[in-house]
Amino acid sequence: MEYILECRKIFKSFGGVQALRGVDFTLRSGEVHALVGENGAGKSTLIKIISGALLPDRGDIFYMGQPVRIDSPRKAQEIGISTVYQEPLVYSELSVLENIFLGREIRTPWGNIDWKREEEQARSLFASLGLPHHFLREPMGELSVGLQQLVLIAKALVYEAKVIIFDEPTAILTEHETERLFTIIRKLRDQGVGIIYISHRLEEIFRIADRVTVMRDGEVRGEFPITAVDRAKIVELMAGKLLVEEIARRGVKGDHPLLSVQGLTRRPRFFDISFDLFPGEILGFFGLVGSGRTDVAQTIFGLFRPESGKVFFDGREVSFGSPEEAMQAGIAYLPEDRKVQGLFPIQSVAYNISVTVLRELVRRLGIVDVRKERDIAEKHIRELNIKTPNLKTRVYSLSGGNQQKVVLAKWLSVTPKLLILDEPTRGIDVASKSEIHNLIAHLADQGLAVMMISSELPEILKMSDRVVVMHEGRITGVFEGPEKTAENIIRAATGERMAVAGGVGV
Amino acid sequence: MKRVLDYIVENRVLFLLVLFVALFVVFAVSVPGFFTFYNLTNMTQYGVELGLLALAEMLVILSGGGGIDLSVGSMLTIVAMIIGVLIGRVGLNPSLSILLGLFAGAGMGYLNGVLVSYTGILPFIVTLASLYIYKSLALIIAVDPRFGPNPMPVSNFPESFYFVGQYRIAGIPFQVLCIFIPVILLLWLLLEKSIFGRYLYGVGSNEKAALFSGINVCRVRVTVYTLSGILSALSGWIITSRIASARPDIGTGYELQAITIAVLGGVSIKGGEGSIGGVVLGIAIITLLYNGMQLAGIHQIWQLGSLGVVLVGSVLLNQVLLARRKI
Amino acid sequence: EAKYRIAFVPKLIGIPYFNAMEEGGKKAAQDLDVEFIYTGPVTADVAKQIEIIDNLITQGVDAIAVAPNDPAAITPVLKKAKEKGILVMTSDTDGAQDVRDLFVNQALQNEIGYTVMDELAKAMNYEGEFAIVSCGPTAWNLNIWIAYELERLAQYPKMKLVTIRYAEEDVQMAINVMLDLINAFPNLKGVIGQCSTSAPGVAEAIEQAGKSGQIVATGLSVPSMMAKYVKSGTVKSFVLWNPIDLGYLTVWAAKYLLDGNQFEDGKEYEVPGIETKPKYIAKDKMLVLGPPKVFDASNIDQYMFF
Amino acid sequence: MTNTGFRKVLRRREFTVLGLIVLLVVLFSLTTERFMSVSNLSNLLLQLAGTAISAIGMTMVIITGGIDVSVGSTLGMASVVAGKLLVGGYSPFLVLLSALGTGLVIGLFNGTLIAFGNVPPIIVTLGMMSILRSLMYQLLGGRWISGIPPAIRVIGLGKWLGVPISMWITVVLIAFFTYFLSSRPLGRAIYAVGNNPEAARVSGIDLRRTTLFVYAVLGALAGFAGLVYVARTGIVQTNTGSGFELEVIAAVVLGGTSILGGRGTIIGSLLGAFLVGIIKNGMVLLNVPALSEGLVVGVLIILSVMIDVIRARGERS
Ligand SMILES: Nc1ncnc2c1ncn2[C@@H]1O[C@H](COP(=O)(O)OP(=O)(O)OP(=O)(O)O)[C@@H](O)[C@H]1O
Ligand SMILES: Nc1ncnc2c1ncn2[C@@H]1O[C@H](COP(=O)(O)OP(=O)(O)OP(=O)(O)O)[C@@H](O)[C@H]1O
Ligand SMILES: [Mg+2]
Ligand SMILES: [Mg+2]
Repeated sequence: MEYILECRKIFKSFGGVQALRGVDFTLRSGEVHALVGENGAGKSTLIKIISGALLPDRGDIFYMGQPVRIDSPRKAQEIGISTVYQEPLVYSELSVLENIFLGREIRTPWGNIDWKREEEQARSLFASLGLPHHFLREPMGELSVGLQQLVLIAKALVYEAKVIIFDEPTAILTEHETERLFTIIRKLRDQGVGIIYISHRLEEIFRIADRVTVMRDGEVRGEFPITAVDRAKIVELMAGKLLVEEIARRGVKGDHPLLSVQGLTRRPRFFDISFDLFPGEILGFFGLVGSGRTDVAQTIFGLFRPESGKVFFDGREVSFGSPEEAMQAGIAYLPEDRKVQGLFPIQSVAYNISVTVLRELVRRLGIVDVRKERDIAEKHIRELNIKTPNLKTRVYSLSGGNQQKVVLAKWLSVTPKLLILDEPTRGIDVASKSEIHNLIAHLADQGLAVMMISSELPEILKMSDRVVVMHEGRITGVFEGPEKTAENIIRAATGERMAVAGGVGV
Repeated sequence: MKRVLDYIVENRVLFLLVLFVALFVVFAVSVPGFFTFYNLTNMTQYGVELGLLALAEMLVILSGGGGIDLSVGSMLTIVAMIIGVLIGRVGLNPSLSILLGLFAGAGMGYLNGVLVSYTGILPFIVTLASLYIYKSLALIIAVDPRFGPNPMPVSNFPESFYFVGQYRIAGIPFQVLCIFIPVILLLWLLLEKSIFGRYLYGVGSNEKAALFSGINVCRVRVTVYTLSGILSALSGWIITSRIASARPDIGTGYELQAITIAVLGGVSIKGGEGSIGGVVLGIAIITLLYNGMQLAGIHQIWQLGSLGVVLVGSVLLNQVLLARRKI
Repeated sequence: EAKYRIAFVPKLIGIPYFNAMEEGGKKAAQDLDVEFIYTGPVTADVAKQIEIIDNLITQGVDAIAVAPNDPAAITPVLKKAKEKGILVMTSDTDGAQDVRDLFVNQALQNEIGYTVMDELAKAMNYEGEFAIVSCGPTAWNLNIWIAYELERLAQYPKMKLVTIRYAEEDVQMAINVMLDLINAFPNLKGVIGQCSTSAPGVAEAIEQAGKSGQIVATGLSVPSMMAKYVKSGTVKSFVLWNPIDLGYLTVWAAKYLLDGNQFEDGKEYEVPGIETKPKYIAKDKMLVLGPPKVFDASNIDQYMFF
Repeated sequence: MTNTGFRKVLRRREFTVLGLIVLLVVLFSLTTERFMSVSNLSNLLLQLAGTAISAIGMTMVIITGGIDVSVGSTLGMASVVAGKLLVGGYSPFLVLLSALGTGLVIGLFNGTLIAFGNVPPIIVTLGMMSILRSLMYQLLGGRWISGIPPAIRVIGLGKWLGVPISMWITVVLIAFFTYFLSSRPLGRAIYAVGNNPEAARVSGIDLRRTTLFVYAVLGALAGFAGLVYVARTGIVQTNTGSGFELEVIAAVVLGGTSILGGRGTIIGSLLGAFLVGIIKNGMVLLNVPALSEGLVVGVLIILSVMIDVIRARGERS
């Protein structure tokens, strides 16, 4: 038996969309097999089929040499396939502990749930992941998306699986957590587990994978040992073209800041935050998951009231009571959690893109100009290369990356003075990402002020004029010019005291 | 052919349309007296009052967040009583009384809306409480001292008051032609064409995302509950005029029927999904069924049961066909 | 020639009282060779009743008799029926006098209220506190009877009404309400169960609370439900009429008028199928079945069939 | 830990309702002499048993994000079946089984259509309600059942240690299902399904089985409540149980179960039932005019949830 898992000629279509066209895929025990491809290539669809969440139209799956029919997630779990899905699937009302164990509880001899042993097991697991575990009994909904993702990763590891699938586990994680994850993946690999790893961060692929399969338009475009390819080759196979990605931010500074934050505090999330942001500037915000960047941004956007501190915008002191007011003043905020805060999943693509600009499309008596609405949607679909069957398609049926593009489009279609981007390129493929970066840089060049929160260091380094680093709710460093190095930023992000943790460099 | 079938199954409105036509044909062929101009126009009046409530329910359910209005029946009742008491016992000018009644409806709906959106109490609880409160108030204002401590209906209206509920224009009941159809058209504009409609669907399908998109979620919700109050009030006015009597028990049990029609019409109880066409067809189907079965002389008891069967059966059929098509 | 089609629309279907009327109507239809249609709403809902009558008009029946849930509300549709040449009658409860051709009355309303009050007073020995447990707070004729009961109360100065409560058409609710009342008013001596569900309900509650003998119940209900409590003494007597006869009379009168006959004022008619001699009162266009009937231990066994 | 644990209890909806109940009890005991009497309290318990028993099942249904408006007619149907068999002289045990069985079959039917047919719960159960009412009319033919033999009536009227037997049964059922919901995998799955069906599906929970289960349990419990009804009133009417559904749902929702699913407890529902029951009882004792009963109940409902809202506000600032 050479392969633990073998997929042969898998086909899958959704209505008119052919998502998979005869995909072959294999996985050995004790290897990390990376799966890459542009947004909508069919990666998630493939792993959903392997994990029993979807049924293929045609094709065979062999598991440990035997043909199997994985017709439910339960079946997949029973035979030893564990999955971390791209979209975090959580029970927000239930405790973290239950999120981990529901469906596969540890039981007492009486058949009751053995909370004690579950908690013990979860604790030791979290400890080995280097995660805090004081929140095991807290409702899952109170955790940030990043933490939720870590919990879901832990969940996949609870059971001794033979195959573990990670669908973009790191899209929302910082280098720090990513590093921990890699340590675990290597350990699992050495224990003989087969791992499928999907990511758009190609650097990661080169660090962790043994083999890589490139997909495009529902087909496999190539499969190589990792040593046999380079970045350029993969990008070319994925996107069908070569990429030029060079942006040099030189650091702009005006006379008057557009946004000036002074001593902003909202315990226990953040303390004494002060910074200036100038028109035309891209101000990067870096920090570990939970460092409070999102809270700062959302407070500026009027979602929370600060306890103390002042915000000056456009020369006036402001205190927005709601996002509506902030938007009217000229601030737009792209939220980090696209599923919960960004998308209207059951509405159409066109709707999702145009909803933020409807006020400008109104003709008379509140009647919307449908033609203009459609034009705006079409323009953004083209610009961001969103893969969708048509304008009326409901957003939930798009691939993860394309959903993210829709959220982005929604915020790029407004013309604010300040654009706050919270993890804007989460889950977006390399080619599109570089186009989006160009777009943002272009907007900044035209005078837009951008506050860009990202957990991806290369993105921060590449895009920002200046970088603000946060750690546990405080600003621990502002870097520009030659100071703006990975070393400095990471040191500030981990709280100065800790030296650079083993191998966290890029 | 298969594509056409697929399309019908997928699109709830079309499916309901087919169902409607099928029922219509069956009744037209088999029930004497059904397929006459008189009957077809006459029966429309019976869909109006419940229909307005179903439309109200549609708006509220669309707004999501567990949106539901259990108080529509009670609002109808209390508005009927207000109009009745003002005209019949106080002797106020009918037009003024009606106006006051409609204002009262709007006010009560507004109150529901404010409680729902600014306190975060679930609509179910808010409107359950107002169901009790409005109903009780209706009984209290209906008390007629001439009959001891008992609530009594009011029925001494001037002839002009019956115009809405009992007159016809070209054979078509006035309330259908001059109130129901215009209301439907207005709501259609509101939902399909206006910015408010866009916002409503947004709030209903993802409240958080709506908030982040700069939509004033509270204002949208308050508006739909207020509209629900107004529609219920209209319904209360029409029914009072039609039956020539303002009764403190008239709207009892209407809320569940209204919700059912909205859901039958394809409005998702989770919010953000559903169209006015579906709900209007839902109303049409229920009205048709009652009329057809009664003319066919089917016993009331069986009518009740068959209504249940049709209700569940039609949705089930739709779902089963949908599921079969997916495989 | 086709048979006459005579329809009767009760306030609601599925309760023993109107079932009994249906039975009488059917019997009459058989005896008189007419077609009898019995249809009504499943709850006492006037809007539904109107819709049903409207559809009967569409069907083109010859006569419609109705027990209106709301006399005023039913008027427009009855007017419409009359315009279509249909014989329009009310039975059990009256409608607007000018639209109906005849009202078949079980007994005069004031007499019903007075009789109930008298029976209660007798059972309570003309003194003490009592309560009324009615059904829907909006039931038109119940409220009228209550009004007459209260009018009659003036004759019994030592009796005092403590409260009126409502229990819908639900025996269990009547039991609950009565149990609470027994607790709330320790000096309670009597109770009127105003309708056919609340009367047995209050009697049941008195027995469950062990107050039989201390509190007496009376009211309006059917013998089959009340017999148990009459036998145990909780109920000394209660009031009603014979609804089977009322149903019979309704159909008989319809046929009589359809045949082109006229009633004469003050005349008592001999109707073959029923036990009383109905009397016609011309100024009210009303045919009265007879005085309200009082049921007690002496006669209840004869009437157990309804 | 214990401190925050305690604080968490205080913050719960159940606690608010309990507090309100205590307040009302004190209020009514001070203003009326009869409220605290044995006979009044035992009445209160007798009146609430049926609601409380059905509320157990309704809580589970609502936690899954569903609703069942056919409980009233399920109760009615079961009491028709039980009543007919009792009058026919069948053994009480057989009657018990058939009442439970009737409810169970109805519940299974509802559950099947909802879980396997994907029909919205409100449509299924509303349809079921009309169908059952129709069947009840047919079975009874408009005649009511009376003359229930005394043997069975002990379930409805009997007492043990001064507390009605029906309440003892309720207590046992509540204890069992509370344990079930908090400690059994299937119990937790009910919460999972209500909270996030898609997540539940991929974590290997059988959505359909879980859905079917809750409706079946509710059906059976409503069937049992039907038997209690017959035992208590001794009469079965055609409209037995109409309006009961709203009473049960109100109790559940007042007790803190979210109509959106995923959250709630059975104890809360019991407290919710008591809250409404005590308010109604108190109003008779205080002789508040019957017509304003709804006014008082409604205002108190709003007040009771307002307390939660205000407390949540206070905590945040
Ligand atoms: N439920 C669905 N209904 C309709 N189409 C779907 C559905 N799920 C996926 N698709 C379509 O299938 C195609 C492949 O999607 P998939 O999610 O597998 O892409 P992906 O490779 O994971 O992309 P990404 O990198 O953006 O996550 C896309 O075109 C998508 O629109
Ligand atoms: N360590 C933590 N434990 C519990 N809850 C947390 C934690 N970190 C964040 N949260 C919750 O997540 C929400 C998002 O806050 P925050 O901005 O701090 O997280 P984040 O988005 O992960 O931060 P960042 O954007 O810096 O990565 C907060 O409201 C907070 O309640
Ligand atoms: Mg994907
Ligand atoms: Mg963040």
